[in-house]
Amino acid sequence: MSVEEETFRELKDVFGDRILDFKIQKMRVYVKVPSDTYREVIRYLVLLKGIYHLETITGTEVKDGIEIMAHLGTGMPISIRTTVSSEDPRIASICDLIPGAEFYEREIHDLLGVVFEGNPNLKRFILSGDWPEDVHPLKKSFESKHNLPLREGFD
Amino acid sequence: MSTFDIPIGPMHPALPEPLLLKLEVEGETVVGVDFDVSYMHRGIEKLLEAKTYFQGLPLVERICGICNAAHGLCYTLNVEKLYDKEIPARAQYLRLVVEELSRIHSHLLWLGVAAFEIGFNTMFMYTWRDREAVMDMLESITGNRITTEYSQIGGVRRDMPSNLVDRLLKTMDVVEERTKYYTKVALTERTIAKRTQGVGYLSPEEAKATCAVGPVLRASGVKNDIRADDPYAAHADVPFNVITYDSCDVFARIIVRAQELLECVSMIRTALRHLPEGPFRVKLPMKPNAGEALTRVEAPRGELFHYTLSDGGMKPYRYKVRTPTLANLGALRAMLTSKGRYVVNIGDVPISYGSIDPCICCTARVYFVDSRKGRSWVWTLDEIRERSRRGELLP
Amino acid sequence: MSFEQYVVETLEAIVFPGFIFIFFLALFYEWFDRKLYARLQNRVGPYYTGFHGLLQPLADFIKLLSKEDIVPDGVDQLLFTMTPLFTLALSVFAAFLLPISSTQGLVSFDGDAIVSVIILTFLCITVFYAGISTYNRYAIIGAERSFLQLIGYEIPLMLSVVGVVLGAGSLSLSGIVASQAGWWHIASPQILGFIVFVFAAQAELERIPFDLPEAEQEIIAGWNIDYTGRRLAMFRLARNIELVFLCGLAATLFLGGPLGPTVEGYTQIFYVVYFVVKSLFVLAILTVVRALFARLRIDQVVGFSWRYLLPLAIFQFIVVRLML
Amino acid sequence: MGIVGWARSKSPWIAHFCTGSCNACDIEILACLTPRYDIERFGAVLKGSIRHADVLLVTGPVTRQVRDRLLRVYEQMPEPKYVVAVGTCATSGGVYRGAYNVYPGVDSVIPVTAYISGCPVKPENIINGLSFLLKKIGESK
Repeated sequence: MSVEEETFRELKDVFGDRILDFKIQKMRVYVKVPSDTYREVIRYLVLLKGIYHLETITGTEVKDGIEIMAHLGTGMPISIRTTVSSEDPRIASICDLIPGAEFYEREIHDLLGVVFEGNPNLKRFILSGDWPEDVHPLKKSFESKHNLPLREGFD
Repeated sequence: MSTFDIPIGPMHPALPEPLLLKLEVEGETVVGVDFDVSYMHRGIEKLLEAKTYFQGLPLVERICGICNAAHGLCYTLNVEKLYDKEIPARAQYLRLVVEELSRIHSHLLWLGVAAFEIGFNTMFMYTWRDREAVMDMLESITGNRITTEYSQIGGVRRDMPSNLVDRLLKTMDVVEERTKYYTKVALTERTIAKRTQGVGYLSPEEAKATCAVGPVLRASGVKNDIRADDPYAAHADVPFNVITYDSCDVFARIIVRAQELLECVSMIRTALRHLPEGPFRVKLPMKPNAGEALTRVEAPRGELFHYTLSDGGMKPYRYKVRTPTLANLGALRAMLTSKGRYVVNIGDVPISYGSIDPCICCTARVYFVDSRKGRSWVWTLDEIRERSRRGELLP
Repeated sequence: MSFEQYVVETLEAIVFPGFIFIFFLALFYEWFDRKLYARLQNRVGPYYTGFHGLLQPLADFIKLLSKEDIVPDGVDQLLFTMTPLFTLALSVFAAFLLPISSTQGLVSFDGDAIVSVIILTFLCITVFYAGISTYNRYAIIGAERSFLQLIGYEIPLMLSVVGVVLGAGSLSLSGIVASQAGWWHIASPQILGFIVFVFAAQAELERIPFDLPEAEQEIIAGWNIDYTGRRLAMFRLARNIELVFLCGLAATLFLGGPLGPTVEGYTQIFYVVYFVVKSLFVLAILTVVRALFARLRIDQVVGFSWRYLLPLAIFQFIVVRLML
Repeated sequence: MGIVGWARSKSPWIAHFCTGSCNACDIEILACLTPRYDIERFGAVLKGSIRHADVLLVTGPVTRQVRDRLLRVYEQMPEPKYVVAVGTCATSGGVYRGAYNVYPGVDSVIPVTAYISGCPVKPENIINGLSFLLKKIGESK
């Protein structure tokens, strides 16, 4: 029973069937949970297991919506992933548990349009000032070739 | 009171790593900070999705010009996880050598720029002169001074002949002797100590809460180094000790980075002594098998994170890169907000900002919001630095 | 005055120890300073203009003259145009006080030692007006800084000069030079005054340990941020002539000015040679100080002057008083 | 050539402006000041204020947000001014060409006199490019 199976076994006992599926690689554990228990799992890991370090939050547009994945832990990162519908992408924010999560959530909000409820200031973080509000570059629908008309020089 | 706005662009004689900080101010002390990093956004992740894995390496190396060996290494390790093929040991050792060399050049560069920042030009000239020896070695090993692209998917680009190994060992002696001199200068030089002790304080709890990484975390006494916790490349068999310092301020960060230089030198020496024989590269097919991979590397500025999701095609479905300085932004905010006894004067902003050795974007302006009086004004970083000297900070 | 004496006097004022000579001496001093500073930093310094870069300051000067002259709007026109002229005129007048080719300067009267120090204060005031007139945020800060710094080093500078005047027993530079015929002031306890003078000169010239009014990393170019073309050329020339003046003044007060063993027929030439060599020695000290230190904060500058320079100057003043 | 042409070609004061570059070219420009390359031999001095500079070294592809500042800086420079695009990114957008947030190179925003390519550009290249520029400045008067 390597370290990975052990940690996954603990998660399985606590959350039982709410863990939809999992994947174990060398020194890595991926756990898929429905979007409402995403915050609960992270609270469990942070408060009870004392994991303090959040690597980052990755946002990817998959077939059935937008997949949010939080990677926690220093020695052996545990990745908790959940999918959110792309029409109305809402998810609970984890800023109060881990203050460092604020920038990652704001970046995903900019690039993919996911709204994190509870994030203290969900303002624009990475896109330039005059970028239109509703265009999210990391979406597959956004073609980077015909991008927004860049203002021509020497005006 | 008219607002006090300086529309000055990101021009700066020293190497500015500009960042728009929005400081919330109560009178003299800073209570809140917000950041705007939009000036540097080049849309790299979108570009990576349009390139195949092999084409992506040059782009990934150019995310950050100073610590690009770390980016290249993290990218290749990440993609190799998709192939799950055995990478020759010699390649892992050579990767470690070039990664540590680029850490030496990055830390020496930071020591010089920090001295340049406080007007100590002679130290800037000396540190950068000695850094040239390291750059020559990087150039003769990898072919280019900075964007080396030494680690390829499947191994390394070139082998290291024995005469290069001897030259590298000789350079290491020079670097070691010079670093000891600079550590002595940093410790004994009164002006440096006077300007950095007690400034930019980051308690260990705050460092953990804001997910700080790298020297900033280790300078607050937290023992956390990816090379030790989750060893990659050849770090498992090359012993080194993690440097920590417990005074949690800008001075500690100088000491941590200086002593890390000595660790790099000893690591390179042990790696070169036990350099295994055998091939230095393995041919890998263009299409990796589907799956996802997550890799972390200890870049000079902190823990670098790469994640990729591949659907079996030549191009990545999604490639995520998180640079260490983005993680340290939270720590910078904790440093700059005053709590109870520890009061942050607006004057400490530039020095602590420089101490996380930022490397992201382009505008050094600070946007003040005086919550009590409801006034707001914008000052550039240099403005604050200067006003802090003069002690008079409110318009 | 007879006609040819009148011609000789104007020629002297314009050519020999006058403006032309001072102009080229100032350029030479800037070259010497840049070259030594580069050497201390293990660099080569200006090399390709003229022999070993000798004509580099001249090239900078001519290039600046030929640049476009921008007068940003919203600038106080009068001050913006007049301050470069004032600064240049003041520093040239100050240079005339120095005894270069004879034991007394071109303009020599009783009490010109005190006048020379007053001119230094005027130069600082013109720097202040130069900064204020451009209404540029950084220039205003630079100007305020130059005044704050003035408060710091002004009194010690005065005291060190007064110490020398007391020691020599005469208020005029020629008198001071005469009193040093046998024994240079530097050999006596006046050396404390020399140290104070060197640091005060470094602060007056706004060089590294005290270069806050023009701190490149902090306020980009300080008070001369908005000056271009001819104005900037005049400011730089004035700064160089001030460098000549301060080094010359230090040489005159403490190192016996143009005095030294001379061959009978060529006293004037030897005077000039001794003057230049001694002031280059002082310039070398200033450059070494510039290369060794980091920039101090403004509160540290004022603190340093009041905590170290002033007591040293007072102590030297008392010692000289007791020795009389 | 003339005395003014000689003076201009012998004392090119440099200002450096980073428009979104990955900092490799910026540190190579700074490396030119250090003892091994030392462009002060040619009389080149890194000036802080843009008003004092003749040659503007621009590194990096112009990102969307930084474009206005580049234009403003260019307009503030006194004549005769020369813009040098340092590095492949400044010449043609380099590796980031085609990104949704990046202009393809500096010449899409301001007129450029000299291009120094290389990624990152080596200090020797910068000095080589500079010497060509100085020859051009000298003859142009």
